[in-house]
Amino acid sequence: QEAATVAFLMPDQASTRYEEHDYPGFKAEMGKLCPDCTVIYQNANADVALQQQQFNSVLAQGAKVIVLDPVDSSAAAALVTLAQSQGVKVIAYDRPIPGTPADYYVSFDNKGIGQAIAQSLVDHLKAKGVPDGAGVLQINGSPTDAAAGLIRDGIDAALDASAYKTLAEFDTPDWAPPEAQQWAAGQITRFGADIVGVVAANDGTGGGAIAAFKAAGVDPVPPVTGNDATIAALQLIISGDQYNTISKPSEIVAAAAANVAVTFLKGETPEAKTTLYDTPSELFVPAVVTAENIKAEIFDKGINTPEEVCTGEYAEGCKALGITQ
Amino acid sequence: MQARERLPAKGERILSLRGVTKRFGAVSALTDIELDIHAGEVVALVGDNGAGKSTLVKVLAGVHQPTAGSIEYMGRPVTLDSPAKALEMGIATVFQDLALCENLDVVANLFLGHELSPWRLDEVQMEVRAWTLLKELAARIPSVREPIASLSGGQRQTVAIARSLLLDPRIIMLDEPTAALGVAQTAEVLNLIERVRDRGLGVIIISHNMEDVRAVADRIVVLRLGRNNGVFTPETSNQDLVAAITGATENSVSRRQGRLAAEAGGTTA
Amino acid sequence: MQARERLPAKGERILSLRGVTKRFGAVSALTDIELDIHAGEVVALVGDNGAGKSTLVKVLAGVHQPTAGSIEYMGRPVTLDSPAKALEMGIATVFQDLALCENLDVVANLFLGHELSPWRLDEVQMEVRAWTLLKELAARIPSVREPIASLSGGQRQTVAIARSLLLDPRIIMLDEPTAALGVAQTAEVLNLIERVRDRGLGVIIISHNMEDVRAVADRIVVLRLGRNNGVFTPETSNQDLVAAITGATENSVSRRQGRLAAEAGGTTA
Amino acid sequence: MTTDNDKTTLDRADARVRHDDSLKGAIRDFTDRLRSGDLGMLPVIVGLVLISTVFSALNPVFLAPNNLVNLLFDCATVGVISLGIVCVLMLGEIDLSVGSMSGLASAMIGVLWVNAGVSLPLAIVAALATGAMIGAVYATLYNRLGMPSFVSTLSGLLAILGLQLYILGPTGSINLPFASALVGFGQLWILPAWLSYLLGLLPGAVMVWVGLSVMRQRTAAGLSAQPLGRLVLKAAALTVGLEGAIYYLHLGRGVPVMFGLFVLLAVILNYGLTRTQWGRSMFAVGGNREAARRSGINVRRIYLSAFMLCSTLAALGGILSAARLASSSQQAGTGDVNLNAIAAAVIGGTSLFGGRGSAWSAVLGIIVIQAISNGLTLLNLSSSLRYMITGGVLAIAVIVDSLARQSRVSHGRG
Amino acid sequence: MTTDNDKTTLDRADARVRHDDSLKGAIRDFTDRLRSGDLGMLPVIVGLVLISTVFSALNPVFLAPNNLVNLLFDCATVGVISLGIVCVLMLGEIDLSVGSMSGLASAMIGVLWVNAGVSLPLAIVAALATGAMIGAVYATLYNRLGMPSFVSTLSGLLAILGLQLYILGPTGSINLPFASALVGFGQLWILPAWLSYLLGLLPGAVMVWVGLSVMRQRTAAGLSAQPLGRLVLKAAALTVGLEGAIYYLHLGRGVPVMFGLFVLLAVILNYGLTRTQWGRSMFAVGGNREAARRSGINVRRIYLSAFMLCSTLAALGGILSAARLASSSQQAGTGDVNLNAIAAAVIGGTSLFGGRGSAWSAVLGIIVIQAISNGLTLLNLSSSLRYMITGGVLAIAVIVDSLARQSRVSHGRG
Ligand SMILES: Nc1ncnc2c1ncn2[C@@H]1O[C@H](COP(=O)(O)OP(=O)(O)OP(=O)(O)O)[C@@H](O)[C@H]1O
Ligand SMILES: Nc1ncnc2c1ncn2[C@@H]1O[C@H](COP(=O)(O)OP(=O)(O)OP(=O)(O)O)[C@@H](O)[C@H]1O
Ligand SMILES: [Mg+2]
Ligand SMILES: [Mg+2]
Repeated sequence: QEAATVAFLMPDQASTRYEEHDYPGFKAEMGKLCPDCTVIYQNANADVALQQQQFNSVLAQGAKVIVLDPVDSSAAAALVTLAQSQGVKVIAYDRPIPGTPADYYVSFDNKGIGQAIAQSLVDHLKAKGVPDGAGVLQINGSPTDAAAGLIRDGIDAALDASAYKTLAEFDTPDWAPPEAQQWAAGQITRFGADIVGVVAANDGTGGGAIAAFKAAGVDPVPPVTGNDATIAALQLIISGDQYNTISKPSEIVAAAAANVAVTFLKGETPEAKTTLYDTPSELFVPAVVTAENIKAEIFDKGINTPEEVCTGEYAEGCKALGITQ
Repeated sequence: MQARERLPAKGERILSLRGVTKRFGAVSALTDIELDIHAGEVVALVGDNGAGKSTLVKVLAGVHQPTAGSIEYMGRPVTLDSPAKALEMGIATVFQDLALCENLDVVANLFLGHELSPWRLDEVQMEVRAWTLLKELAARIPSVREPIASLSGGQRQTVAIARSLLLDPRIIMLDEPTAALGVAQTAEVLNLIERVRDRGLGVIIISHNMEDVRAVADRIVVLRLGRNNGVFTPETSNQDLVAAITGATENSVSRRQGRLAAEAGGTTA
Repeated sequence: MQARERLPAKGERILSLRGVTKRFGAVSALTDIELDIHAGEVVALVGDNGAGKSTLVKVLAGVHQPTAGSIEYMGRPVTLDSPAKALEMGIATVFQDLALCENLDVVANLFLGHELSPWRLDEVQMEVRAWTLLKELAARIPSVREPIASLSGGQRQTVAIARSLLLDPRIIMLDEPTAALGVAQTAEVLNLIERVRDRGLGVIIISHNMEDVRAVADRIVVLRLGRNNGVFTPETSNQDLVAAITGATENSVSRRQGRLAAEAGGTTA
Repeated sequence: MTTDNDKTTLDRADARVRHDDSLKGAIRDFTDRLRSGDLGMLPVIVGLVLISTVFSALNPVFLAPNNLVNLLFDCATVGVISLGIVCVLMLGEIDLSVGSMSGLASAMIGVLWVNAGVSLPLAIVAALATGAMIGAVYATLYNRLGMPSFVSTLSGLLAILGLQLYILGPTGSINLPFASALVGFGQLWILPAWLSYLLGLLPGAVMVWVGLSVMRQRTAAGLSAQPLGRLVLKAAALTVGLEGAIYYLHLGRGVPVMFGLFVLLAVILNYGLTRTQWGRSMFAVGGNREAARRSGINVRRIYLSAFMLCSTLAALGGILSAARLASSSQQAGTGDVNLNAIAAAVIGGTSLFGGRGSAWSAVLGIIVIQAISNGLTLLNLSSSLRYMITGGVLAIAVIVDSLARQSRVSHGRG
Repeated sequence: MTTDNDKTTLDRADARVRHDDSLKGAIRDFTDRLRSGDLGMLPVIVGLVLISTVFSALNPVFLAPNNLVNLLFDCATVGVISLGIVCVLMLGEIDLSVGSMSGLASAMIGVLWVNAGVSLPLAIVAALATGAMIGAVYATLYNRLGMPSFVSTLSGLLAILGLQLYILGPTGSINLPFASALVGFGQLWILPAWLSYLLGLLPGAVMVWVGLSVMRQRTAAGLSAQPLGRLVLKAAALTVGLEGAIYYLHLGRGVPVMFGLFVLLAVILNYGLTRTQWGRSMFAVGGNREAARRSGINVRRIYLSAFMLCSTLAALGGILSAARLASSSQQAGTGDVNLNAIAAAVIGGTSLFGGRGSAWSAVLGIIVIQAISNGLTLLNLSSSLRYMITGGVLAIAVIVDSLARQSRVSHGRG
């Protein structure tokens, strides 16, 4: 395979996954499939205009394939059009681009993620015998973040179908955990023991909610969801403070994207596993992680090592769950 | 505006204050001030430091609103609620603190608010007028394109005086106009005051220099602790004037003179 | 600091300037200035507006750095690179623009930079000293707890003068100290200058009032357009002095006097 | 001075000033100040009362003791940052990087203490020292190069954020142990009831004590003194108010230690600003830099102290917020922290142009901001409405103050 | 005035001032200004050149014509907002809500034009009118209630963001049709080569023409005039520079029409600020509000004009960014827009304290900011490094200017 330039454009810093998993995964796979190719990585810090700037700049640098995780799914349509007019292939990554079909789409499904964490919580509550009609809090992501909107739609879908009601709902500005904490603290004084669970859209906001319960002296903390499987969240799951998170070993998707990119570089058309928004797509199903399956999903699969997670006070919990070095 | 149209006849009363009072919180800066200004007359306002002279001028310039009292201008009661209104009515003022914009150059300050051709400033014309005006006042300003911030105290004062002349006023109020001026510039300003008076304008001049006051004033109004303290003529002796200002015949000035005289006597003796 | 320790003997040369030059961009404000100050002597610095008097004072106060030239203080060459240094060496200054903090009250301004008991300000002591000092200068200030912004021009000037006395200086420079002062306050400041001189301090006073200058000065130094233009004694006639200041015997002052004399002659004739 | 009346004290010789020491005089004095708008913090307090009334009408939980306790916890973190902001605003400068700085400090605690096993006090000292150092850099850029603080701290904002992300590295966020003293301090610790009641007595007692000693000194020095009655009345009112508030909070969990720390810092800063040479110099430099320089004040050192204090307090705020959240995360210090910290100071009455301000402005301002945000939390609102209402309420809270100040200007106090 | 020399012109009578009209004089004049730091925009340009050199050394693509064309596209949107910011900064005020305002305008275009089917010009007018209205509200709050603009625009920031989210509704973002003129304008339209070369000639021509007429008037009025040679030299240098730049850009796609609009607006604002009574009043009010009021300037009207202009330009910037993105979204106007717009003006040399500034400061400032951001996108950096480097480079870009200004202060120009 001859040398070519491939760009990998990520949307934000809200979680570390892009720099810690997606990009390294993509780069590693590219290195295997096309050792001479150059990979350009950019992150748009949740700024649409900056992403456009980055997109233009990788075009100027002669990228032949662009893997794009759009900050704003609809605004990205313009970028796809621009690239395709210059014969450059665009692979939509993580978030779809509904307006203009990209050349390919690989992703975990954000709406699916929202639905999965909420459903897992609902099932857990049912299993615990929480009566129908009890209330949960819903902490969404940033009101100006499209991905947060998708997760919220998923959560809504699952909760609406359940027997539990949403007591109150909050769009966390900038996904900031302190904001989530402050809001949750207010709801705790407001609803007290009526809160049987919290659906939080990511691990950061979930952590904020947990801190609020701890601060209010609520013990035990009601089940709180998360998403992203950050180490901090895994630790909280091990210590029993958080109920679940979503493991998105982004390396899988990143590797798939690299495969598709190299296929494009060879001038071939990659095979479509499914079609979404008129785009040939490949979707991966993420796994919900709870204390029951954390060992199997995280440690046995080698996504994280016990050394990373079972530090200090969490060593005890790890042992209890049978996680060993 | 209408008041502006008519040029008052010489000797006509232009401005008259009745019972004007101004309080700043607990401090009464002016109490029941009465004052009349006639066309073609120079009224000197004198008084000790903090007597309320500048406050009175600011009330007439529309800078401060009086707490009580009434003002009549050309026979009609008026409220001077903004400096713009006072200027429009023909009351021009040179403030003690000059009120110049330090970031603007001399020309810009001179014409501020009254620029020639507002939509396409005529810088050349303005500069020419600036130079001629300043020359008339014997100012020694190196360049009219330097910001005011770089001028000396006297140069700034000259600019402020020149500005008040540009507006073609009916009354001109000068608050210690010669305080920072050199001897030559002071002479020119005194000349100017006389010229202006002869053109039929009313002039209010505030000064601590009794010699200058006596040289140009037709009437000398004394303020003391914010109240009227008598009206004098230029013929009044210095001693009486100082006594009215300080409120006592035995005062710092007379004591100093007495001491100097005694010392002189002592050395000659 | 060391220079401060020794009180200079009366008549000893405290300060001497040689070839001091100061340029602001294209403008030369001072050119080759020579000046000596002795202990127990009052030197008056006079000159036209913009002659460079204030610039010279600012150079000595450490506000401006001279472009060229050397300064000797108590016989030792010094660089005055900050106002703090000049103050420390015992050079106190009353600036023409006063340099007061308008947001602070009178007491705070008086003691600024030299507060009593820095870690637990002794407001009562400071207030008492403020009142006594101001009373000495015949100031009529309603309250020393009002911000400077609410004081009249003369009141501010009194505060600035009072401040310079607090520092127990060796040399005191007064840039037009009486410009805004009333007659009584002016008399007190002149008294003060004489007292200070008698205590063996060097005094530099700038003024446009030839009468005051003659009353207190031992020597009169004239600046013109930034250059030395002669040294005179108080006995010099007014006319010669004005001629030296304006650079010509035929000047605004003489013309005005001539005109007034002619008019007076005309009316009597 | 022929009109001197020997019976009057030194400071009451002027006939133009009205003095009145009776109770009626006090009332007239007050209405006078009311009319001239010279009311200090009163308008902000009125704004606060207004907000509280509306919110508690909409949802009574707002005034529930425990909700107020939460409010105080939340005030402390950003409030501490805002205290530092008061110092730089006082000089007419700004620090845009306090948010990042607090984030960096929070990250340092996580990395040093939890990950690297450094002892907690050492980690805290390291974080504070970093803050002080960064402040010193800003001051140097300002003093030596004359770089506007807006630009240098904007650069700092970015660079420090980068540093925060860098040291947090791949983990992204670090949990602080819930059982630790730090987290306890940030989430749980409450002053014992007897101590908080005792502390509540302190201000009134100090007021009377200091007031009496000043009174004695003034009379001895021949100056007029505040009448005893008024002093005692004020102190009594203050004490009753404070003790009432403490009683009410103790119906819930009580007074957070963290809030106590915040108030303590505000008291210290207030003392520094009003009663020391340093504070006097701060006001002077902020009011007229050149005049301050000519008075012999070391202006550069003043800037240095203000920038260092600001960054250090920002670091402390970061540590507190890490304690409050029980985690050091990438998001710490992002979002509204900057704007809230600056806005708190401004709302409380510190001028952006320098020369006017007080430590209490930060305390009041942050309470206003947090009260709005807390009050809205208790209502079910969509984000769009929440934003609109926050904007509106903020404006209303400040309008009261603006009106008062407006009247001061028209009374000639600029 | 006995020393008058009749051969000299009116403005050259003073012996203390050195004048020199020869070429050697021009050079000495320049070195003089170099030493005294009175260099206007030169230091920023030097900073820009420095940045460009480094970036193009690291990645030659930086100077590729098409990359520069992209840079110009990106400059236009925030640049237009920054022009408005210059107006409020000039008065010593601030508008923190320009980001939200641009977001609201962008949302209005989407909702009115695409969703509600209103005609495009009408939608644009509606957005601009909303901007003007909001500016008028700020001005009224300032003029009538004396509310600090920091607080009123902070309230505005939140309220307008809420409005933006509200009118966009749950969809969150709306695509603008690619084929439309608006999107073409924002993404594709390039000035025809002949036109851009012609426009490149214009500044030089105007300079000579105006210069000659002023010269004639001045000589007629007895004032000294700039020597012809220097004028022609300046104009020639300017023209050669511009035409060269245009030629280089035409090696790529060419000069964006949108950038042309931005420059046109800057030219108009520059004319307004420097050559009209309004502009003079802006400087006066910013420099000394009270002096301006006493000169009879209607200070309130000046504030009104500045706030309205600022919000309206922010709305225009929002429309441009919608065009550039071909979408109206919830994210529009969030993030760094506010800080970038304000920073651009400040970096270009507009003072935050009022009374000093120019329209060109926005142009230069935004080019610096975008060059840094564009240059960094060409390097493969992790986010943490990117932040750190952005901060560092920003500081370096401004240090040049600060050094120059510092020297001006030490030369006594405050
Ligand atoms: N804005 C203000 N706020 C409070 N007090 C003020 C204000 N302006 C003036 N005063 C007070 O009013 C009194 C009169 O001040 P004013 O400036 O009129 O004096 P003046 O006669 O001009 O004195 P001078 O000869 O020193 O200029 C002073 O005692 C001053 O303290
Ligand atoms: N910072 C500065 N920048 C540029 N020029 C200055 C600056 N300061 C003073 N000058 C110029 O230097 C000259 C001397 O000014 P200076 O203030 O010393 O005059 P002065 O003798 O004190 O006059 P006055 O009697 O009016 O106070 C003036 O022409 C002034 O324009
Ligand atoms: Mg006065
Ligand atoms: Mg002077």
